[in-house]
Amino acid sequence: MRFAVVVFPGSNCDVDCYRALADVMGQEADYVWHRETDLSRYDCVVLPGGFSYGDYLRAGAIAGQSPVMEAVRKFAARGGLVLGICNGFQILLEAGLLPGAMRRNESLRFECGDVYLRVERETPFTHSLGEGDVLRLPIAHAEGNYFIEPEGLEDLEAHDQIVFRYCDSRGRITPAANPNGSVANVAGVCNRRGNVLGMMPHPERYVEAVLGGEDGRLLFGSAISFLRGEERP
Amino acid sequence: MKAPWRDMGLRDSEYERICELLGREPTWTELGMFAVLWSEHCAYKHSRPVLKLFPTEGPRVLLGPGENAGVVDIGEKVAVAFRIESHNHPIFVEPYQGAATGVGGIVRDILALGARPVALLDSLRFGPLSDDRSRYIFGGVVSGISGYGNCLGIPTVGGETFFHEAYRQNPLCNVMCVGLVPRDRIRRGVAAGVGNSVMLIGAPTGRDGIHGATFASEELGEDSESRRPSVQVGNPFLEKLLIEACLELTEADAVVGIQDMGAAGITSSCAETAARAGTGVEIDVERVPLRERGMTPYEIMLSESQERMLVIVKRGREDEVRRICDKWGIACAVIGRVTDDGIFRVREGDQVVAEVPARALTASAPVYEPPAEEMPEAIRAREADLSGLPRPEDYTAVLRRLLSSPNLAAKRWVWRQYDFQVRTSTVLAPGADAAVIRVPSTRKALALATDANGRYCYLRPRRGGAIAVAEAARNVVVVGAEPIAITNCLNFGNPERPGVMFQFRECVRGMAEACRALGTPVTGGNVSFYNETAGQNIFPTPTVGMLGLVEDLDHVTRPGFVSPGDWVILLGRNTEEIGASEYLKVVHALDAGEVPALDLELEVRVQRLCLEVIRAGLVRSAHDVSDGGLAVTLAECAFASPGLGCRVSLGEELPPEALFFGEAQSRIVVTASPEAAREILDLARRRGVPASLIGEVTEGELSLSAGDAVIEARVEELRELWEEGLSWALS
Amino acid sequence: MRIFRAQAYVTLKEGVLDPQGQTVQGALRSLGYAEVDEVRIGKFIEIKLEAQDETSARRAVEEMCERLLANPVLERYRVEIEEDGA
Amino acid sequence: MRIFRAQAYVTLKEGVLDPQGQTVQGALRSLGYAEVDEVRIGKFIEIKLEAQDETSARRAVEEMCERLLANPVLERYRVEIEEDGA
Ligand SMILES: Nc1ncnc2c1ncn2[C@@H]1O[C@H](COP(=O)(O)OP(=O)(O)O)[C@@H](O)[C@H]1O
Ligand SMILES: [Mg+2]
Repeated sequence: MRFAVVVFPGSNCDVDCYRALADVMGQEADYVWHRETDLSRYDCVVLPGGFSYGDYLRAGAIAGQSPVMEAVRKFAARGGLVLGICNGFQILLEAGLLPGAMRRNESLRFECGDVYLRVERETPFTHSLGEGDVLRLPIAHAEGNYFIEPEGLEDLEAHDQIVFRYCDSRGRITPAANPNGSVANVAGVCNRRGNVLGMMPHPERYVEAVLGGEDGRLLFGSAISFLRGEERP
Repeated sequence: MKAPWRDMGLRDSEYERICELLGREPTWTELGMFAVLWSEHCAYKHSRPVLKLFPTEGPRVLLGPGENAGVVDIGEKVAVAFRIESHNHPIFVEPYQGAATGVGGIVRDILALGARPVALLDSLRFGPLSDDRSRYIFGGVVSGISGYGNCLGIPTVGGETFFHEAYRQNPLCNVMCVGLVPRDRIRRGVAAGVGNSVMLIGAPTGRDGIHGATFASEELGEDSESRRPSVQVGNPFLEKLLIEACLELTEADAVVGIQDMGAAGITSSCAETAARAGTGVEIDVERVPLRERGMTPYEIMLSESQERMLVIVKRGREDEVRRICDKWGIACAVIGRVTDDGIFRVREGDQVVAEVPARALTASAPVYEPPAEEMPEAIRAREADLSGLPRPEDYTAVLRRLLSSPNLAAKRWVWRQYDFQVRTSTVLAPGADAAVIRVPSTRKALALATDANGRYCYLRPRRGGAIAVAEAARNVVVVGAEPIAITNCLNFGNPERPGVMFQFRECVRGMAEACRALGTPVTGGNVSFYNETAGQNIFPTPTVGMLGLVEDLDHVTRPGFVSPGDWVILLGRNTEEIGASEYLKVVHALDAGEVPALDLELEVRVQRLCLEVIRAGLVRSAHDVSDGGLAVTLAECAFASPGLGCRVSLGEELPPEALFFGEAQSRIVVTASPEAAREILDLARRRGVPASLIGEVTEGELSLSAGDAVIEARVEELRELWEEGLSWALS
Repeated sequence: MRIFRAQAYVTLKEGVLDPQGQTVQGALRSLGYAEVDEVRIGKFIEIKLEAQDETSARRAVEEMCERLLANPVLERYRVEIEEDGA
Repeated sequence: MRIFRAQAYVTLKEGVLDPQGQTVQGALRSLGYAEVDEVRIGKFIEIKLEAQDETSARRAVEEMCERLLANPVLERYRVEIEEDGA
């Protein structure tokens, strides 16, 4: 499969995503500059984490307006897989490709550390996982406090768009497991069609045991398996 | 105006020397240039003779002191560039920006060598958290490092955080940066090749950070408010772009030299590159991109605007540089050229505003060797009679108090704010004795730690300096690395005071001795003097930045216990030393007593043995004994492994408080399976290293005994005190 | 063309929790300002721009707010304009 | 006691670098707003508080700015007050 890793000025997890996809998962991957307008040769587009445009004004706001986002919109409309991680998620929100917005973490501090996520539904990125599965992945963000108005939340739930929620190690959704104050412990959401996913935790960081975990492979593996047309396990 | 040089911080004798060197009186701009480059910060006037004591050579050293950063060879065609630098004064004025720009500055030093910055560490000292202002500075500094470092995508993987009254008016912020560079791509800050272009890239120049005193003068003249110098504000986004652009530039063969711009901006970077290459440089201030209107040549030359680099480019190939800068959206301009006359000439259009030999600026500052004499109060504190101190009644209660005290409590509150995983290379994150960063495409890894104990250095500077090096080395050894080189940041008070000069000289002497014994040359560093307010000087704080090399990722060892039934072995020996300890501070509010002895020969043997048994695969966990003593060390081993504790017995020959809380040096706790433990003990005997079986790993409880004295508690209960201690102190 | 100075005030919408404001409120109270009932923190963006007249300057700045300066999910904005040097 | 609403505008001092403003200016230009000459970004703090009268409300808020809301080495501030419900 062929992956595009989009590079915005200020992206800093681009290299990590590339390594995870190319070196660990053995896929073809290219860096794609933020001015690119054609993504048609890819199977999946990854918007990596980092601080695009310094996160000035609001995280992801300026990058959300960059030329490549038009291409991402078209790519998604045709059913291509789009994964926004951390800053990439913020960019998808700012570009209006996903509903909601991010506020500063409730602690007002940057938070780096492991969280547990419960898989809430099937998407191409959770293709090989089951509902209720629990993953351990790291977060690293200052603006990951997901917000949406109550009606919006109802709508998200009605359309089953919440893909991951923060939970404890046993999969229970508790306030203590919420690292940033996100509404309803939301850690990741998708569009109605399910092909565009935004998530705050970093799967690309846990793809090798030596780095502290391997649960990230399950996500990338799912996308690859989905793209290959394999059955869900 | 009378003697304007005095307002710029120059002595009359220094002014005379400048006149002599030039054969005339300096122009206003020249005077400003001399004033900054001959400042203590840039010229090391009080420290140079003492710094000569450091060993600086070794088989791995590729570039030593004098360059933007030290560079050592780690094999497989890879070199490591690393350096530590202070930003102490700025954080007192503006904690967030002061710390942020401190990160920015040291990163550019590493960049100047063509290295990719891969890790940051921060060594911090503040006043007590009971003090409002200290709390404010602490919070601001941590978020400044977080805000700037995280944005750059460089993981902050380690450091130290220490609170003490001695730092109330002079908090310290030392930041270390480590970079990787292919051996054959190392760059230097040289203005080589007559006729080549001098280019300035990055941020436009503004009035940031120009020495305040000089602005009071008439020559600067008319309007006021808009000309006042301002605090430097960092732009991490621009720095990130600058990093990427510079790394692309180092690949371009059009680039001859790269130099960062730190203190004294254009003046120091041009003078240094010319002096290193033995050339001259001529620039035109009218070609410098400016952020503010109406800047004088003086201001342009002295501006310390952040996020700028100087690049020396082969003549006619400037477009290659422009193309790369354009791609990353950063400004660049040709501001001058390399000449052959050794002169640093500054023009403003047709007019020459400064014309001085480059070496006069960089290498001709006077050197001072003021008198040094030990402070009587330090002697008194060291010799204080501690024999009458009451014995604790409840040792468990003492341990609880120690674990939740800000200096011994977990620093998670700090490092949770740092992105310590970006670049997916962090094998050991903050929380271990040293951080471990893997080296891509090899089995190797770097182990990194910073260390300094201001109280030790205050009470007995020479030993304190040696211990800083020894402890930093021990910290990298226990994670499975060989200590290979150090950088250092020497934070002291006012060197014109004999007591401070004594501390300085003795600390350096002690560090040098330890470096020789441990085989870790000093590849660079930084001196920060004048950490003095209202006659109150800081504790002498020589921060050591240690670089260790892990030969194989399989050797990486963690502090946490691994499995119940494992044996707990102490390498090194317990002694009756309680002086200068955190225990005395927390329980008796004393900064007093004799500093623990350091036998360098024993230290080396303990470390070698530890590394040997780790590499042989015999060790399950390893942790060195430091602040808080053996009880705190064992508790930390338990905290690092949910569910486990230990049962340890320390004999009855020594007083329990010394056994539990004394900070005797050269000790390491390792655990191993019983069979492996026997081998370790056997090897220790053969190598002549004291080692003893002190207990075993258990489940759930921490149980320590020294004769009749016991410490007994559930690990989970202690863990909470330790994890939350810092947050409690903050709220 | 004339030169205008626009002020865009971007604030959180009514009903959106403002953790930063709350923290500042807490800090003010602990400094002894018990009289403080509520604190909300917003952004204040000053834009210097050229335009034909005030109406078109306002229109341009409002459009900038819609497109970039404010996020409608969370925030609302208000624009003030004055002519430079006026 | 009466209730007042204070607005504190905290902006960077003249000459202090405003990376955020610069970057936003660049973004606005690349969105096609070539007419934008300068962008500076500051904070806008709304405080609801009780006080005897307007003068003492103003005095309190100015003091809060000095002590907490603004850092005088980088920023300056301006306070506006109005009575609530007035
Ligand atoms: N300011 C800081 N930044 C990052 N990590 C820190 C900081 N302060 C402490 N740490 C981490 O906390 C752990 C304990 O620090 P410390 O008690 O100084 O260790 P040691 O006694 O082994 O030298 C280390 O892993 C250290 O890197
Ligand atoms: Mg240690």
